[in-house]
Amino acid sequence: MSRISATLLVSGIIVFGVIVAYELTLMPRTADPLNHAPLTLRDTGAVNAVSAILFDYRALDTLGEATVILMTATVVAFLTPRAKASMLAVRLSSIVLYGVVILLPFITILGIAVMAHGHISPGGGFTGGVIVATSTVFYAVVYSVGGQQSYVIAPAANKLIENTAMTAFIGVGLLGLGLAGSFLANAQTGIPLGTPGELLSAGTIPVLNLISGVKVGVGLGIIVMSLFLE
Amino acid sequence: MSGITAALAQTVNTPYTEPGAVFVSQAILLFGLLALAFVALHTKRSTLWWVGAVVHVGAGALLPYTANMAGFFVIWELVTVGAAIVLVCEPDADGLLRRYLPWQLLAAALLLSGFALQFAESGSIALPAAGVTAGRVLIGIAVAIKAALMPLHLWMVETYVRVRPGTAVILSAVATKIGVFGVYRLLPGSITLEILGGIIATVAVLYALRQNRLRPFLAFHIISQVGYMIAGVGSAAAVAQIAGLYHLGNPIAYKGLLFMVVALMVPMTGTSNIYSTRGMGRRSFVLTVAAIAGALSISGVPPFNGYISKSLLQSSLVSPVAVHLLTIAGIGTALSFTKFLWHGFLRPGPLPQAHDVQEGLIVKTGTRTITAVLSLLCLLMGLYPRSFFAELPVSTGITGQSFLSGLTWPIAGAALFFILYGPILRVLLVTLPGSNTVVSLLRSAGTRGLQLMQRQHSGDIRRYLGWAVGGTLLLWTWVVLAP
Amino acid sequence: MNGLFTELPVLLIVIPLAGVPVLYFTARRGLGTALPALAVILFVVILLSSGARDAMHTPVVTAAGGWQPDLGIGLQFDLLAVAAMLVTSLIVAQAILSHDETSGAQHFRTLLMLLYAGSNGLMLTQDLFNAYVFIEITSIASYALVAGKQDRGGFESAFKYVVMGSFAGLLVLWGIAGLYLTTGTLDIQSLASRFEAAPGAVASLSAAAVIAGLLIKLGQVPFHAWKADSLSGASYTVSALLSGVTTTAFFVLLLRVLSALPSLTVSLAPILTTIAGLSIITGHLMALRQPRYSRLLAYSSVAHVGYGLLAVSSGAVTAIAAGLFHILVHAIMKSGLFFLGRSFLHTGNRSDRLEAIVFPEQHRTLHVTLYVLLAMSMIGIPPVLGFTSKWYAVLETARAGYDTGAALIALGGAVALVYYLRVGLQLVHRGLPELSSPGPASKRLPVPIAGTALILLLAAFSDRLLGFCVLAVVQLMETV
Amino acid sequence: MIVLTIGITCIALTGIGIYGLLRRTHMIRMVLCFNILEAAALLGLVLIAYSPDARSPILRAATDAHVLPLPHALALTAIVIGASLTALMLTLIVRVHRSHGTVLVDKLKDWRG
Repeated sequence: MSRISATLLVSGIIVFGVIVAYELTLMPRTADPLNHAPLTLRDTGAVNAVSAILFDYRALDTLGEATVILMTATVVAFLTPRAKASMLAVRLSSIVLYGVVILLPFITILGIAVMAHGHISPGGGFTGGVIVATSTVFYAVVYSVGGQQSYVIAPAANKLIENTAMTAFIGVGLLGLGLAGSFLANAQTGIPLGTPGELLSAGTIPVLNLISGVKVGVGLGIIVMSLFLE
Repeated sequence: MSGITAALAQTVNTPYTEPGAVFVSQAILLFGLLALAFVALHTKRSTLWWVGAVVHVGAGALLPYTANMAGFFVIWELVTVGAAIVLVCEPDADGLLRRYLPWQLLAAALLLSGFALQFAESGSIALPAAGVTAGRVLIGIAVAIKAALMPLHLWMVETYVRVRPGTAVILSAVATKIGVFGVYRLLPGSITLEILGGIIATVAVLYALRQNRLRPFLAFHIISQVGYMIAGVGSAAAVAQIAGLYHLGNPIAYKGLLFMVVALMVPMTGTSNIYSTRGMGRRSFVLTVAAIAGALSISGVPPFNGYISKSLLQSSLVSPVAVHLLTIAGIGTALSFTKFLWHGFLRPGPLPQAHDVQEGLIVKTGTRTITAVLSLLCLLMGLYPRSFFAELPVSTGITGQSFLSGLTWPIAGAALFFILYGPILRVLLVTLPGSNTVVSLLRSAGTRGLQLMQRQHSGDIRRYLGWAVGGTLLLWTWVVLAP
Repeated sequence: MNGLFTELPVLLIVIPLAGVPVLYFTARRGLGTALPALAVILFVVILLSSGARDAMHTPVVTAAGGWQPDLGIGLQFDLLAVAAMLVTSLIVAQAILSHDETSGAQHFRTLLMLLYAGSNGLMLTQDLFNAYVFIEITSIASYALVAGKQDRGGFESAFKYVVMGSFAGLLVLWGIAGLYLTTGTLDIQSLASRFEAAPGAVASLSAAAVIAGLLIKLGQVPFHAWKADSLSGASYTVSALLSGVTTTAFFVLLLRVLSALPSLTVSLAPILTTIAGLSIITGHLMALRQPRYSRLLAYSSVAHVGYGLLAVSSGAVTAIAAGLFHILVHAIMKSGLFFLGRSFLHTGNRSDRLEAIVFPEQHRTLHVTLYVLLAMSMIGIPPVLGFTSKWYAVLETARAGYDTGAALIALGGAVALVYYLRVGLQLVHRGLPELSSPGPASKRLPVPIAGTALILLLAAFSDRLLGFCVLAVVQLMETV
Repeated sequence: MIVLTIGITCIALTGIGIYGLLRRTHMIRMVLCFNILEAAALLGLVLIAYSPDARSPILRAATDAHVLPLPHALALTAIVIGASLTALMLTLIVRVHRSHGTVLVDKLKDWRG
């Protein structure tokens, strides 16, 4: 693409962007026309409306999304097979080396907490999963100096966890199918929704949150590990 | 939604039995059988070849009876398939198919789309009796390819000169005739077609005149004869149509006869150059008679069959331009066949080395018999034309007055050969462009275009992305601007 | 809620997805992955055929999780989905049967299951965002499959594919966002009623963006250029999947989107027809000069999808049905040709340049017969299914008033003949001088392809098959 | 005001991303451009959800006005998919670098024509 044609194309895009933006300023902006929040509470018992949508109303999307992570992890690991990682040639100071050891449990626990409270507070399985994955990455970065073994969890075990989580997700879905006649059903299954706002509430949502958290954590772990040093 | 199967069943149940169709079918069948017999006696062929040849001839004979578009198309394709099978068995199958099939399939595609247009217009799958009402141009080009009309004739010239002689006999009988029948059946009559036919008859004769090899020479004469037929069957006048149909049957007989003669004489004289052949008249009496009969027929000398159809055409065509063109073509035909007869059969002089002793190349009695039968047929079709085609308005080729007037132009042509052949040939060689000059120009332009297009696909993904962005912008612009 | 059967559609997605861990666990136990993968497909096909009777009367519309569309995700199990999924199931099954390399087999089959799940979801879903998710699942699986050959060409192809595919995904995402903004819904059926009422041009622009994204995925001019490049580096099995399964799935989705937005389809018709016409011309002409088998077939796909798009953009019900019919037949025959290409490798030849490919000595007659049958079908020569589908496409397009388009479809066959003949003559050519080592002899007869080829002989029933497609399209038009 | 700002940012990011895609030869920069485009789309989604005087959709009192939760859920899904795509592209770049010895996209011309 020459500079001129690229500029022309981009200015075309911008013209359309401006048209859209102009029309949008004319449109009235309303807050939550369906009034999701009360509906969400009644239907799912989840305080976090985003979580309710992700793991209940549109749980099929989430299953797909989890599948994408699983697939990417598999593919990346397949395409970059490595036995060892040697990250950096420099020596890290002892503050870093020991600081990480102290930090890691806290990071992990934070991640799990975010996963577990997904239905009652901001956050959820994906956010928590990313936090857990961060701890893995930290560990690997710091301790792979000089070609040491870097994997916190061996790749085979990673895969096992991923696939088990996938099975569990589908299992929960099938449970809904068996109990309520509809895949990934929640409230209709008769599982008590509990009191909104409590940790043990909202039916299967926290379960799915945890499962996807594990999947994301492990999946991202695999992805980042595989891309190390490459 | 009447489908293909239903259409075929309909074809079988209600055949199209208009007399012209029956005559064409019988002519193709009769000559096809004779040609098959000729090949059987002439050389050995593989089983596959026979399958193809039988399919080719059989489908050709079946085609006139079809009453609807689906049947017409399928049988039309069967003719092509048969020919393709035959060509596969030829020594140079690769090159032959490359020259033959693209044209045929182009014709098939055009015919198919023309039929689709017709179907869309009329809502019926039946072939209208008075020619199609929609998609005329597409169908016209399709039948023009099949009939090897002049700018679209390359497939025939290039194929017929490359196959073995026997195969040329079979192919010459059916393919182009199917195209002419297509003109008759599918296109409504018009003066344009008459003049077109006249032009093609004349130009093809001129091209035939400058050929010095036997089979291109005959191939161009096929095109010329097809020009006559088109002028006839494409005319709006009923008599001219009948004459055209009869002329469709005649060349099947005499053209096939000439192809057989050539197939037999090339191995005997050892050359396919017209100017080097000689002495056939002193070698084989039957062949000489056959060649003379064929030449007289094609030149339109009474009482042979060519005379009947040609004179009928001259008198019944609507356009005077077409009549004059056909006259010129007739003189040219007589001239070029005088040349053929003179060099091959009549010219005195020393005989070239004998080639007829080579194994397998001796003219067998059976093949000679077939050429004799065909010569007789040419004569009978001229003497008793109504026994072959009852609708003809004339009863015989021999009536005192017509005999003399019929002789005028052939004699003029023959005389031209002896007086002015050299100058004519020189003029033709200078003025006529080589028949494939235009085509080769088109071909190189096409190749250039394709190369350019290919170069645009440079493999750079960013360019492809740019196209996609541009396409999206195009869609958006359309959405915004369209009502 | 009356039990399992109304929830059947979601199972069509879930079963292949569940196949992924199943394959993983069976492979861990050393049980192999071919049989479980086949079992998954068998299961899906049984479900499809048992549900087909219900779909015949009224489409089964279900909502995942029991939430009705507009809040939840609707899945529509109708004849369109049944027809398309039967075809894709056939191709996926063939891919499993024909993949005989031991290394990477598990990886391949896992991705295959994901591709299968994604394409099934694409063909069922009624929700735009869910469609986006399935587009990405299908696409990522395709990228990975292309890269799976693990060589220079494969990576180049995969990278180009992923760049173009991501751009298409982004376009679709933008479009979906805009449609949600202006109509407040993601469900295709509610979109149909609310789209007309949406003020301004944003709704139309967004819908056009979705359509542009799908056109990229389908490879139509000027969005087509990646197609040949991505297929030339992929293995034949993968190419067969891409040109059979994903193309069909995206085409079905495009049908759903277009039929939900009739007014937009009408106003876009001229430009869609132009795109289709250009695709037919470009596809066939580019195929004419391709030096490689897979690239040649890829460009021919561009043209054939163009046939389908042309028929669809004409807007008449029977024309749309004819287009759909042709796309389904094309999926079968094109994947058949690609599967057939696997036999070249048995000659020990690593290149697929046209002057080097040749069928193995063993079963040569069978191979040649299959090639002839498939090529005849691609060109559109009478006794096979490819001819009848093309005939209907020409006929119905002409009837809908697109004469030039009909002529283009018909003319395409003549050009196609030239290049299929070129390949065919090369393939039957005996005794290649350069080929020194004969390579490992193929033990395996091309049985799966023979099955496909036999399907092409169903031309006698094409009336009924087309009737089925007409029913499907009528149903689609009515339900939206 | 904030709507306008975010809207302009969104358009600008889109322009920058597409220009970069069309002009940059370095593959990793192309990936970055995709991320920019992705960010623009996510901003757009958030902008769709936004309304003045509305709170985040974490329920505390049922009477509060909340922003639309659905676009947020969509954005979350889109982020995950985008991240996966980025990872896949980076992997492919690594492998292309190994096989072709280059990270410049205009050198990828084995397949063309």
